[in-house]
Amino acid sequence: MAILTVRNVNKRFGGLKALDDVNLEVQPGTVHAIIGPNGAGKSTLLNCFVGRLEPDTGVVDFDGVSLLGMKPHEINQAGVSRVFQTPEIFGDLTLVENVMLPAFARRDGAFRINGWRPVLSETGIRELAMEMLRDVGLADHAQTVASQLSRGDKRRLELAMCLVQEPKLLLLDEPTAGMARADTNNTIDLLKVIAGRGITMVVIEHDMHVVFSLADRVSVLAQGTVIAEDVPERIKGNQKVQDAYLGGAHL
Amino acid sequence: MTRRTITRRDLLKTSAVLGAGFAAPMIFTRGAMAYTNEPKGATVTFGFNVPQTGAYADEGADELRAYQLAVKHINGEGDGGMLATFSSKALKGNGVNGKKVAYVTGDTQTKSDAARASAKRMIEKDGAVMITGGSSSGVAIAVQGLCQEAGVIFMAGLTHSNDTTGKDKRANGFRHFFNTEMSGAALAPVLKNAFGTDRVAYHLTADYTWGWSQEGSIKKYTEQLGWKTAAAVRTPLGAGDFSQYITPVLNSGADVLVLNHYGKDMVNSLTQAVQFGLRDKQVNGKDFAIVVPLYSRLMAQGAGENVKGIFGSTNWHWSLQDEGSKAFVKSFGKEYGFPPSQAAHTCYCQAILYADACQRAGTFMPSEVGKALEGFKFDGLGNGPTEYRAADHQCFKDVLVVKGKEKPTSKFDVLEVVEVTPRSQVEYPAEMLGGELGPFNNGTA
Amino acid sequence: MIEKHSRRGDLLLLLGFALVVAFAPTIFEPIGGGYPDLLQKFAIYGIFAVGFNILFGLTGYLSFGHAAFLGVGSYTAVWSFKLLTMNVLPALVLATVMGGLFALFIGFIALRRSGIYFSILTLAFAQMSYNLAYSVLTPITNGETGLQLTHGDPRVLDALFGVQHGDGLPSTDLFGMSMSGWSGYYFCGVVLFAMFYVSLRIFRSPFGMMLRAVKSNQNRMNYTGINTRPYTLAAFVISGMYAGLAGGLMAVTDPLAGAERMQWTASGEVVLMTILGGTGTLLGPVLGAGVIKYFENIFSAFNEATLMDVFSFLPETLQHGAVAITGLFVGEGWHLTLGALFMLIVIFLPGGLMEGVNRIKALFRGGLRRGEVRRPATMTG
Amino acid sequence: MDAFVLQILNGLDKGGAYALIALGLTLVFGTLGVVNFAHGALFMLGAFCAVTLQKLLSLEKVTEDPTQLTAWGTPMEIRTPYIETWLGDLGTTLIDYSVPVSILLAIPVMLVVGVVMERGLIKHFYKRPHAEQILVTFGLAIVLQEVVKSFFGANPIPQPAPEIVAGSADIGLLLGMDPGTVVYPWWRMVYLLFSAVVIGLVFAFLQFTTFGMVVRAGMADRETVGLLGIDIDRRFTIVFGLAAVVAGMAGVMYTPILSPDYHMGMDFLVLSFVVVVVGGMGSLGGAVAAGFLLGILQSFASMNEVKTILPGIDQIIIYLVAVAILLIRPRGLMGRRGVMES
Repeated sequence: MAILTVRNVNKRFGGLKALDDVNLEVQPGTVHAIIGPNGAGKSTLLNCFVGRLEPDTGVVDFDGVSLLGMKPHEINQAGVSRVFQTPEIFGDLTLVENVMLPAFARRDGAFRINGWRPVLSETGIRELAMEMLRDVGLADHAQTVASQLSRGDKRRLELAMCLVQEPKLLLLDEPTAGMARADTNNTIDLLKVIAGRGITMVVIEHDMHVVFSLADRVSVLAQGTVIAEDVPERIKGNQKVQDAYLGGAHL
Repeated sequence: MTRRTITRRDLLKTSAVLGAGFAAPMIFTRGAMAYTNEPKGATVTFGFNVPQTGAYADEGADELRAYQLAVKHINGEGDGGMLATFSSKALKGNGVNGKKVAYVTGDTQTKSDAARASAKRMIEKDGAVMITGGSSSGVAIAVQGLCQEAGVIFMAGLTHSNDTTGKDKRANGFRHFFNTEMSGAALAPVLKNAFGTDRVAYHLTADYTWGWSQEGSIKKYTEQLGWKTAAAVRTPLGAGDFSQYITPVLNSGADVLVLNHYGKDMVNSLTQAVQFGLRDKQVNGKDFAIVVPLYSRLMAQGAGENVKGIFGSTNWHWSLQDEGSKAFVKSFGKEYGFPPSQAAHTCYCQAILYADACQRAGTFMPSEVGKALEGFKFDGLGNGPTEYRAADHQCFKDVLVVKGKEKPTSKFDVLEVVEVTPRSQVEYPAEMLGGELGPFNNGTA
Repeated sequence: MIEKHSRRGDLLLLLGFALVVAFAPTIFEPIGGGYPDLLQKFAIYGIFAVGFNILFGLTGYLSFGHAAFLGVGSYTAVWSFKLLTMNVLPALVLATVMGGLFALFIGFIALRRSGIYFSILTLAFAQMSYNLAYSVLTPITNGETGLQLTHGDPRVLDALFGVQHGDGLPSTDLFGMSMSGWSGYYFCGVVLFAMFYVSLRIFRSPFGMMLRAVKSNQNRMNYTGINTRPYTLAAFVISGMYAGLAGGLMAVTDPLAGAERMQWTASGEVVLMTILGGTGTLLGPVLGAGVIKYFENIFSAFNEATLMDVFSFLPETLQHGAVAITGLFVGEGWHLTLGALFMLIVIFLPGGLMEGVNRIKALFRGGLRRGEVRRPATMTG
Repeated sequence: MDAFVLQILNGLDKGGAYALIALGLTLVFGTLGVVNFAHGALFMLGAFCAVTLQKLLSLEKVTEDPTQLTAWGTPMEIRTPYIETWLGDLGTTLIDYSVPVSILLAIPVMLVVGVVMERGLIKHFYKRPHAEQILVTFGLAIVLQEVVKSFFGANPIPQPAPEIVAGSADIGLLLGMDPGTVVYPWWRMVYLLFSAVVIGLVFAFLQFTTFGMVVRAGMADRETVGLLGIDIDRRFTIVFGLAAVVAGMAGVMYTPILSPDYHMGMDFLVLSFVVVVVGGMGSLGGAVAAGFLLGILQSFASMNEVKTILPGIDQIIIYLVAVAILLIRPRGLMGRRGVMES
């Protein structure tokens, strides 16, 4: 059965209908891409998954539990991690601290005063964090302050922060936005490795190169509604999708 | 006071080791003393604790001037001031008990905590044997309590609340200044002569202990005259704009406004009341009157023209013509170029009275000095015959009723003395205000 | 803020701290600060500022109402002396608890907002406490005069255990050890050291890391599965307990509690101490507290006569000139010096006094630590 | 009824004062992003412009009269203001009008003070954390007030309103009430009018001039305006100068109501911050609305009828309202998301 089920989700902003009866099913262990032109409602939809926005009507079920009405931290604790369009990291903390923190959140839950034992003594968590940093290739900079990183490295760091939580579902909002080609390719490779570990991913992406290298399945969103859903190869040839993209310049 | 702790000896060794190049801490060099800060050298140190910052800084500066003058006179410098007119001739102008007087100063900031910290510094670090000064009752009571614990004498400065020598009196504390009870008793007959017995009063009262105490006294004595009290409204300390409290007075039917405010509150509420036309108003066919129970000439200057014709009481005024006052004004004016305030006067007197008591007692030990002050009768310090009552350490003397002068000749000449209410009329039994002196404390030095 | 910390470094820090506390009377004597009251103030305000720094330094939430907890602690302690016993332990425990409870209540409401809105909410609560304590709550607080001991106080525990007090007002004690003078200082010093140690543990713990992360990026915290509100509330309550303890200690060394301890200027003072010393650093708040209290107590004490002494080596005309000029900055002018100091520090040492200390340290190490990063400015418009 | 009308007037009057002080503060917040703890000091400096002018106008020629002696034995001094000897009655009138005339002095002086302050100090703190802005401006405020104290002393210095508006007006007559029931001081009405005019002028300036449009755009989105290549620096300086002038004028005009002393800025500081925050950070309209709201509520809370039911309510009403409003409206009356929230 699907790990993420979205049924008949509607969302209005004033007069604007941002999501119009959206339906979506994400199967466990797959990479599911959501594409669509600007303003199609991709980010709005993603925000409905993580508790940032509440749909007006509809159902969002994750692993058999409704996500509606849950706060962002509760959704994360349920197993959903998110990567933002602009990397959201802890700029004042070191890289290793950035990764240890989500690991603590995984181990200790949403709130626990762990105020006496030094972080230095938390060797298990520390090693886990270092391993994640190695995975994303940042282990050499473990003691650097995160705000010093390049944008691409920040993205890797953010990925490490999500992965250390061993999420059941990883949401990525344009993970390669604003990156140079080399960085993009590195990121794709990294995401492939992650996918290879069987982590379910939902990726919002503009860059079709990224989509077709990664996705097992693609949903196309236009004007707030899903106009097509299929495997990547077939999406390419879909007329409706071509139209939505104005003659398919991107394809 | 524990000056001997287990660590002291260890520290002594360490400081001896580290001590090369700087003086050994004073605390370790002191020998055994019979009482806190017993002076061993050629000088004795007084601690002058006055507000140097905050709203009463100018008053504090005047207090400090008076203290410096007093020290000069005690040490035999200058013209001797009121020492010449003082009835006790114990002081010879050669210091006290053969020691020259030195002094240290501190800033009370008109805050209890700061005042106590400053007093503690003078006691613990500078070895002051007596603390004096201050410009508010909260501070006076706080410092008085501290001096009681520390075992030094406290000679209160400007403090007008009954509590200082009433509910919160302490054996080691003495007050020369008058209080709200005396203000009420002194003002009432004058108000009766000026405004009659058929009056309705409206009180605006600063919402803290002194204000309540003042309101209570004035109410008590004016109601004895037959006055009625329309309302007594509490105003927040430092309200600034009092308009919302003044407008209800306009149509309340009251024909007297009593402003139980001091300092900036007094300046502002009076100025604003006059702007609302209260001074020129007619109510019930009578001229509306404003009364400020506690006047301070320094503060009254801040209200400018608005004080004209306003009644109030004061502890002392420089225009008094007795020999003591004349000598003091002359001495102070020569030194600083302007006349002293009542705060300066009371502080000068306190310094002289303390020194005199030490001289008569032949020691600085608080219990002996205290006994020398208790029941001490004197004259020649500007207030006529005065007595330090033994039962509550409060000075009893005549009280001045003053009025804002219509035609001032200089900026210092804002008040005129209307009446000197004799001491017998303002005296009250010591038990009336409650409290307990307790025993003298000489400290355990 | 990055402090490369190691266990050894922390141990040295604690050792140094303990040494300074132990030898403070000798250390501060040459600069005129070696007397019990001032050192007690250093310790007490040090505790206050260290606690404040746990909230402000770590989470970035700027409270302008922490003096309220200090005041509550003082009132509680004095009431404990009046009703229960002159022993300081119950007083301190109760003061800490009451400080914490008040912080829980105010924090619960104020932490619904952030930034300046949070600051103003805390300010509003503290000002309400101050205004009421000064006036209508006088039966509890004794208003302007301040709450103090009287002969008639029941002191039920003392009565129960047959503890006798002399004729005068009783004084505070710890099982017979007097709490004024030097023993009072050493008691405060021990408490300061303990509280500094607790703060160090918190700084180094995962909890401390969480708090720093709140300051850094609260949004990411939420999407990392962390509920930030209880964390900030916990920090708020802990710092409120520190403040309550500090207030209690003030009453221990000097059993009088006044309303002005709760005024906004008092809240502002601890903010200034923390920033002056170095926000978010371990040692900074203690330094800042010391500097401000030193100025308040020592610089204000200079008068014309003492200045004349100081400059007595100069010829007379120069002496008068020097006295006139320095007189502007000491005695009644000590505020001016403090204000100027605030400006100079923040202009030239943006990280507070601790940045100065670190720069000096770096100088000694020959500026080898190139990897060290300047504290990034967290600024949003 | 009369009590009600009077309290409304009191509330408006207070509100005018609060709004006027808060206006400059919120302007500086909104455009420059600076927490200016020295804003109260600007208000105080304005008030002391009035004091200075009065002192200058009444500079006296001192002659000694050896036939009369002071109580301390020096010859009595006879003081006559120079300006009276030079200008005769006109001089007397000038002294009488010193408060309104000092507005003319305050505008250039405060503009210079504001510009120097911004160029010399504030400018360097735009990008610094708020905590450091607070520390440096608080330090500056202390320095300014201590300097004023060393010149003028700590006591309040009376600044009477001109003779012609020194009394009060029976405005109850206009409302058809009995004579003498609603009287209100002329100067307070002048002040209310003055604050209305200044607030109006500031709004008009921001609404109808290009400069104002840029500033408003800057308040809405600082970065974008910066990106447009508009020389924002110079404009910031002018905004700061404007804020200083408004605060200074408010200070000048308030002196007949509140005798100025060196500490008055600190007394107003907390209040003005509360007004600004209740109004919403960086919202001019909010600041004005909050000023009047708090002024009127404070007036009514001070009435005896209210105080007997809720003792001490007048002591805390401002803060209570601030808490209530911030809990109902997270960003004050008219604040925008994201301004000063971290």
